[in-house]
Amino acid sequence: MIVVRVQPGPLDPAAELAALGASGAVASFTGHVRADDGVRLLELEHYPGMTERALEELAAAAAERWPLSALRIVHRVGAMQPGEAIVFVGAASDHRAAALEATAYLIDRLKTDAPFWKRESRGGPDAASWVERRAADDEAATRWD
Amino acid sequence: MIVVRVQPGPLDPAAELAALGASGAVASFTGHVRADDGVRLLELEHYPGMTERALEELAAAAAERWPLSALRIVHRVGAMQPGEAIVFVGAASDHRAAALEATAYLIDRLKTDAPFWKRESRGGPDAASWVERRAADDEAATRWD
Amino acid sequence: MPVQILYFAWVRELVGVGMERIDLPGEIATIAELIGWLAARSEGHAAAMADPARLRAAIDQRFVSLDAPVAGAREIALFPPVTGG
Amino acid sequence: MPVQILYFAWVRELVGVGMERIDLPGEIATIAELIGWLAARSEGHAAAMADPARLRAAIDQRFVSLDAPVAGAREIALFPPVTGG
Repeated sequence: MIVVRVQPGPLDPAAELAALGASGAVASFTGHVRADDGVRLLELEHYPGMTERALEELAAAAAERWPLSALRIVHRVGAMQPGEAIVFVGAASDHRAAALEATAYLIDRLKTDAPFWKRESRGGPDAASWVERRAADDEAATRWD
Repeated sequence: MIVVRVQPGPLDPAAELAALGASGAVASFTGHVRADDGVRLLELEHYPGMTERALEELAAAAAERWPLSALRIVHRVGAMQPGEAIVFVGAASDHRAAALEATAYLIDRLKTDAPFWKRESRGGPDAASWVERRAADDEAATRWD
Repeated sequence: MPVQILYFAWVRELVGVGMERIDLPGEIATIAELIGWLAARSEGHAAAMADPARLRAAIDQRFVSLDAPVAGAREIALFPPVTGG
Repeated sequence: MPVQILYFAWVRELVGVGMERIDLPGEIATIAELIGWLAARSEGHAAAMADPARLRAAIDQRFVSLDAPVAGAREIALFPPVTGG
């Protein structure tokens, strides 16, 4: 079962993991707002409509590539505090490698293929800045080409 | 923080995931008793003392190899029903690739480096059989050499 | 042809609006030409479009390269490289 | 020297016990030689040790190959290839 969700409210990775079910192999990845570099607030802007479409296409591509029994992509948007979960991806399969690889694929590709933009605030009036894209993310995504 | 646990009671993957904390990147793998091939009961035998040592060494090797902020290995022993979780491994890091790779490493190596043995019962008096080792597991483990 | 143009992130902030509906002159063939044409609309547009190498685009909610043709587009979005996940 | 010998999984079932304390004769130098020697102890031992290629071993709770020397071992375990995870 494929579930794709974009939500402004809190994301509970434990609940998402449980929702992936009890297949032989279940893998997951959760991204949290990092608290270690002075960020006080993270805002996630997205492109409504295109976001859902991009995530659904990503999910379908993973389900095509690996034999999966369940797949979830949940991405938060809006304002978040350090330590809060931004994104959860997970895959369930009868096969360990399929679950692990699909999970890595989903998070690597999500970072290049879905229209999200992060803005960080470190406090102070002019301290909000848009996060720059990292070349390492492009490299991680292209290894699945 | 490294946590290694071998337990006869139920394993809750969602709680284990939550216990890994809120680092930038948190990855996990859960193995469940497969329900699709007629198995009614799975028994997990282990080598008390050596098991804990082997898992602790595995955890230490992963923590040496990747920059991790947390790592958990929890393995059940004893009798289990289909759908129940057998094993949970997870890793937290500031770096996505480190969390994902460490998780794959932990489960691949656990399957070859820790003294556990599975016996499946499919019902009937003589139907319990020891699971045979799969060559694919050896291959998966050696890719980390 | 009337086209809906969407802006996101700092492109939106510089332009000053998230969306505008525009009648594109027929001579604009590609996203790159659209970017050049939009730059003349206001100071904000000029600032947002100053360095096309920093821009990415989507047509009808699919990523396209800057040399993609705009003919037939109903919705065109301009934005910085994405940074989700 | 008295050594504790442990058996697991079907090796344990065939031998009939999970552990025995044995005084090893000094001429037994390796795990492989131990396996051959144990095979003579009972029908169950013989069945468990019949095919050494199916056996794995640990000395003092560390995996070793079948040609590992047993000198100084306090605890030796014999078992099938592991199948956890």
